[in-house]
Amino acid sequence: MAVMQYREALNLAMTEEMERDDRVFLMGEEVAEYNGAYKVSQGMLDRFGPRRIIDTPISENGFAGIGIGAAMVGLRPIIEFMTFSFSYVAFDQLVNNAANMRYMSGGQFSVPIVFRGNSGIAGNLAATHSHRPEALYAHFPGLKVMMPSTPADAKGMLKAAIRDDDPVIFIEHENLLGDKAEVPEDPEFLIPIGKADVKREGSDVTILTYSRSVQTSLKAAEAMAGEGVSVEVVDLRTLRPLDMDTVLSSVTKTNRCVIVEEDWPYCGMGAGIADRVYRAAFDELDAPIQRVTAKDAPIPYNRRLELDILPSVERVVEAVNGVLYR
Amino acid sequence: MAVMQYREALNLAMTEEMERDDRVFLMGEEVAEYNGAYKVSQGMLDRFGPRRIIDTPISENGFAGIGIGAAMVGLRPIIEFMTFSFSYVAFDQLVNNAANMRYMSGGQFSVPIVFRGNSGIAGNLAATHSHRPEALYAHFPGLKVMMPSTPADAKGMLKAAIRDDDPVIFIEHENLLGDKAEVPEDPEFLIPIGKADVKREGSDVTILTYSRSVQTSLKAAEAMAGEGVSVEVVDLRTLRPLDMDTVLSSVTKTNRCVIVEEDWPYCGMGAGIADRVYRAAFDELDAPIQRVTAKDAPIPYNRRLELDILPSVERVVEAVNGVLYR
Amino acid sequence: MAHAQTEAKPIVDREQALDWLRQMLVIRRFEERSAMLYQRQKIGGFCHLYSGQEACAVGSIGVLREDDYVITAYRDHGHALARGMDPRAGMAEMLGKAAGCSKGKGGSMHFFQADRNFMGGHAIVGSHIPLAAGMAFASKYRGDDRVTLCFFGDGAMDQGALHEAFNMAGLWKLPVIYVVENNLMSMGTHLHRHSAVLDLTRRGGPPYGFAASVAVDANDIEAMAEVTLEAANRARAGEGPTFIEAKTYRYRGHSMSDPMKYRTAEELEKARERDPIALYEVVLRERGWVDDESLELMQEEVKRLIDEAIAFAEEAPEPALDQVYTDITVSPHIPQE
Amino acid sequence: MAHAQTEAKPIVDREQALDWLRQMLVIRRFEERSAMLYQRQKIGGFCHLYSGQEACAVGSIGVLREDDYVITAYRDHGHALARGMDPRAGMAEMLGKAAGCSKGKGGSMHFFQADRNFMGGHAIVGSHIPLAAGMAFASKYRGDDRVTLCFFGDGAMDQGALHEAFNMAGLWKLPVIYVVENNLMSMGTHLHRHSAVLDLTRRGGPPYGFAASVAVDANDIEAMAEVTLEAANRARAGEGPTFIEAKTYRYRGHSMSDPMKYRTAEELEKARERDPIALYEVVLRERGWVDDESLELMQEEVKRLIDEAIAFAEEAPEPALDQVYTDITVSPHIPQE
Ligand SMILES: Cc1ncc(C[n+]2csc(CCOP(=O)(O)OP(=O)(O)O)c2C)c(N)n1
Ligand SMILES: Cc1ncc(C[n+]2csc(CCOP(=O)(O)OP(=O)(O)O)c2C)c(N)n1
Ligand SMILES: [Mg+2]
Ligand SMILES: [Mg+2]
Repeated sequence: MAVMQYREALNLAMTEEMERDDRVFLMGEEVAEYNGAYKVSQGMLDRFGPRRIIDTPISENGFAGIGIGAAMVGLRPIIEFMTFSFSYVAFDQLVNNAANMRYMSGGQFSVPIVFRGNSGIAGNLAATHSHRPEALYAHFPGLKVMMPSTPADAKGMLKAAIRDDDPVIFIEHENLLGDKAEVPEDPEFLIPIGKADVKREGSDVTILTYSRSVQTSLKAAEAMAGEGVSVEVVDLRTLRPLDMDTVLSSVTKTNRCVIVEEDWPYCGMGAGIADRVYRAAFDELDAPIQRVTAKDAPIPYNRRLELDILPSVERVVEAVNGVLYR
Repeated sequence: MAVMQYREALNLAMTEEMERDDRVFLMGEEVAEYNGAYKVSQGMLDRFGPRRIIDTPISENGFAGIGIGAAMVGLRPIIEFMTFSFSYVAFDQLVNNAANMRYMSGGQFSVPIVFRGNSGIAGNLAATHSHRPEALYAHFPGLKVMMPSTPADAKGMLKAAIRDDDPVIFIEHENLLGDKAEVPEDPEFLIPIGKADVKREGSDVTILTYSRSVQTSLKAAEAMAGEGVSVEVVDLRTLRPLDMDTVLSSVTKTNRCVIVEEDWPYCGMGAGIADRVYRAAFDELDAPIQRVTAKDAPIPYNRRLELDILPSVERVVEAVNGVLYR
Repeated sequence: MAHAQTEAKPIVDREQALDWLRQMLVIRRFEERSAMLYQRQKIGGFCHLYSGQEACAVGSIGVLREDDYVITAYRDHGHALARGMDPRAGMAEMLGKAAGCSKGKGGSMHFFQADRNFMGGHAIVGSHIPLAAGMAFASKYRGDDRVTLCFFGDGAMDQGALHEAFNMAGLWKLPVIYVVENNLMSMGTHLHRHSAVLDLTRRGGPPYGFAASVAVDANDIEAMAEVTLEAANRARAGEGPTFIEAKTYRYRGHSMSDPMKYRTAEELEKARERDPIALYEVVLRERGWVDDESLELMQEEVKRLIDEAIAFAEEAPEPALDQVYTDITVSPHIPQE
Repeated sequence: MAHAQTEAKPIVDREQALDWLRQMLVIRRFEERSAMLYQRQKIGGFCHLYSGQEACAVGSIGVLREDDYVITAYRDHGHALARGMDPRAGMAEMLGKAAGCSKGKGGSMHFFQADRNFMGGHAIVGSHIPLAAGMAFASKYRGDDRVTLCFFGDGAMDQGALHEAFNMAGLWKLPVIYVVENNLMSMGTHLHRHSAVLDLTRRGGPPYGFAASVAVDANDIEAMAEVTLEAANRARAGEGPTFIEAKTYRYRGHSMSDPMKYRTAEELEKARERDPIALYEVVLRERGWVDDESLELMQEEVKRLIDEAIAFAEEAPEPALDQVYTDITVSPHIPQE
């Protein structure tokens, strides 16, 4: 175990996988000479050279497609979006070429690629730079979607994503990049795709959450513990495919469920999850699922407005009380 | 009243609004000299000339942006996507520039624009040409999303969309274009944005649906009537903002709800709607909401596989029986 | 423009030339029979025929190595057949059968054949142009000397994806050959109504630092072959991409539903006078490589081949319903329902 | 390249020249004080300073009419101020205040001012380039003779949106002027590492049939003004778009977080020797239009203006929380929660 930042854990995951497999390379804007806009690829150019750490022009649609083409012929690209907000100019490549290639070719071509980068409502970035695209991508069969909340998960999940033979949308959170915690150094430490993690056990209420909202939820759980309410916090980690086993065993234990996320409320991730929980465990639920989300508005620059939009510990506590009818 | 096709109703809506307001124009691929890839704009070039009916290169991102720029300075563009599957190469323009312009400018610029075209699983078009983008767009505050199911609705809704001062995503269905029915000729016949329509009254089960699935649902309702089950079919028509009043008054009457759509099951439209119904009417529901959707797979070319993916009357009947525990 | 065909000294031997002629005939017949099957609703969806453009695919693919990559847009039957696809697999795909080249999941617009490095049929205009750069990137990354040959239409010149991929291909000197099959029409829109500049060699190569940007009379199969071979040599030598404007013409409508109101019968007839197959027959006759009898034999052989392909496709079984959920991901697909 | 500044016969009168000089000083000071406010965390998010590039905005916007449209990317303070935005409204926006030019909702990257036809500040690279074509389209549609002036960086040359918009602008001869402010850097990436071709006038105009494609030394404000005026005249005369490569340099990092490791102190110092403000002061001195005293007065005036703007912004109230849900749509927004 070593203590490191989330960004360092991501770096380590990529570094280890690149040491292990020459087919893996990293491509994106400012990943090489600048050492990454968010310093996730710090030092990687020095280590691997410009053949494998590749700076691109501002051409997301183009280099996303270049990655997919390279993956079709057997390389294993990691494509960094400086932030996932910029993936919207590459949307076609992700949802058509990455998602459908295997199907359309009758199984002849696979696309072992990782698209990664941060996202989220990160602080005064305003509407165009604060997108949370997870639900959009989770919508598409053919893609896998992962979002780590801790440094250890960041490492183990990214390694699993790189080793996976299918396209993985791997979404980090800008505000988690500096978080520090213990991370296993074992180069075979992998967190399988599709496995959720109970980050805190509890018996009264289940919180389903992911990414930064895990931290918010853990704080709320801690606060509720003081009031004698035992909250279980399930970090979903992979959003497609969803770990329904872990979700349902928690919900059928607590009979009450809150979903916490930074996504918008309507047709987003939480709605997608709530619907599945209801259908699978309707009779086990003692209250309707409550949701804590970003408010249904574009994201403003002003910090105060932005904070008002974001899920807060208070709003999570309120929702937990809500499902307990307290 | 006149009997006309859905495509003719769309044509009439555009024609009337263009006669009424010189700021309205139609732009897109093959809308002018070809008279529309699906003949929706048949005859409009002859009537309005090349100043107002404008053929474009295959540059969706470009001409979507041109429409938005023109709308910012007071024109009222109708931008046709040959099919909405092609809107994914213009995704950034729709979800950033159309959706956020008013907010980011503090209310100074509005974007009175209609993006329209057909979509859906239309018959052997395979994965890239069968997208159903409604949930993706409904996700974004700042956009409105409409999907008509009948010729009369097509006319009244499109006219309302054109007169609206905000960006409207107006999604037709390829397989409805040839449907014929009565359409009001009154040039002031408008169907307001945000108003659902009870297409068939019933008392035992509510079906919430839209676009082509309204027709499938009506057939299922008819079949169930023979068995003594009274099904109410609510055509949502506008998906953002959703007409929660109509939805809830039906669901609280029947206490049972099925959602029928062509979208994928996960994080799609139906999940977004189900979640809202549960939260607003949990205690009124006698059974979990059942959903009939496209299966969770890319859309195949083969017709038999494609039909298997599509919601069928049989699957709707099964779901209705499901919520009735029959 | 490259040299006129009749003056050419052959860049192929007799056997190769006959094979190319036969391939063009195969494509032509495959297309014309497909049109009939479409009318009979055996084929569905969008179907874009290649008739008239055969020399583009056959001449250029004909000079490649087996390990090179070929990729194209939705008007893809010709390229697949030129790359050696068995017409049975192609026809079975048109009919949506499990024995099709994409197991009936791709259809007319999405032909694939991995074992011939035929990288698809792609239906979103422009979307495959970055993929081609990616395959070329992989060759450079690996240090092999394969090239990637990428076809698209004049309409695709206007897509942003092309611009982005071209800039990176030029910047990184990727071993890729981009061939625009300029048939002057983007669906119903003539070139002068969709492209600000009519000489596509000015749009294709120069803004992106390509090694070369050339136009060729693509009805002249050997001219097409020659410019492609030169481009492949440049690419293998590390000189970077070439842009080829292949001037061609399609006889059919854009897709099966196109009534072609935008052209006159005279225009079409005039174009047919320079039919690439007929022109090549003349050349080969002059060289003494074919005569009436051998041509007749070849026609018969081609007819039989396509008849067999159709019979095969019609008899082939439909995919089983459980195929809906296969081939989505390499790991088992878990439906999120 | 246009003529060198010192040889120029003035294209402006004294009053105009002094106003341009003052505008450049205002922008420079606005930026330098913003940097300090950013360090003190009064300003948040991404903040891209314009110092060094002032002559681009002031010289080009300076020759427009009031009813013309101006649009730019996220490095937008300079263009907004050159278009006549009150520094108080700009500074209040930087601080996220309700009195800001975008009510505190847009921030540094999204300045807007409708009543000056300042069409924004746009933060997705390349995304506003089609919008500019749309505004120009509207002028043509209406038959008025307004022009649209659109700025972007050299990095935006590589976005597909540019390619698509340029082709339509050229095809339809739209009255738009596209100015690439080539400061040689796309964030940390030097031009030769992101663009296959270094002479941007070869990428900008010729592939798209523009009326003209010219490079200009954009440290020379009157040269910048001259090429823009010529472009505006062409646009108003219906001759179509002009592409202007404005060769410039930014003194600051890409955004506030950029340590600028990609350049040396010497490079920066050398660039500062051709500072657009200093150069113009020399010119105006030679013309006898300014002297030490008047320059000092002007500096004082500018200092006061920016001090006032900051005081105004700091004292201005935060937006009320209910502002989260306003300005989303023209019709009342119904949260879908
Ligand atoms: C992004 C996108 N927009 C529109 C279409 C519809 N479409 C398919 S082919 C085509 C015309 C393409 O013309 P061209 O590139 O010249 O190729 P050709 O058909 O002549 O071979 C159009 C508009 C599409 N498939 N993808
Ligand atoms: C689509 C997109 N990709 C990436 C970014 C991040 N980004 C913002 S500015 C920039 C560099 C732009 O350089 P240039 O266009 O030369 O303008 P300059 O900053 O020099 O004014 C990058 C990469 C973005 N905002 N949008
Ligand atoms: Mg064409
Ligand atoms: Mg720059």
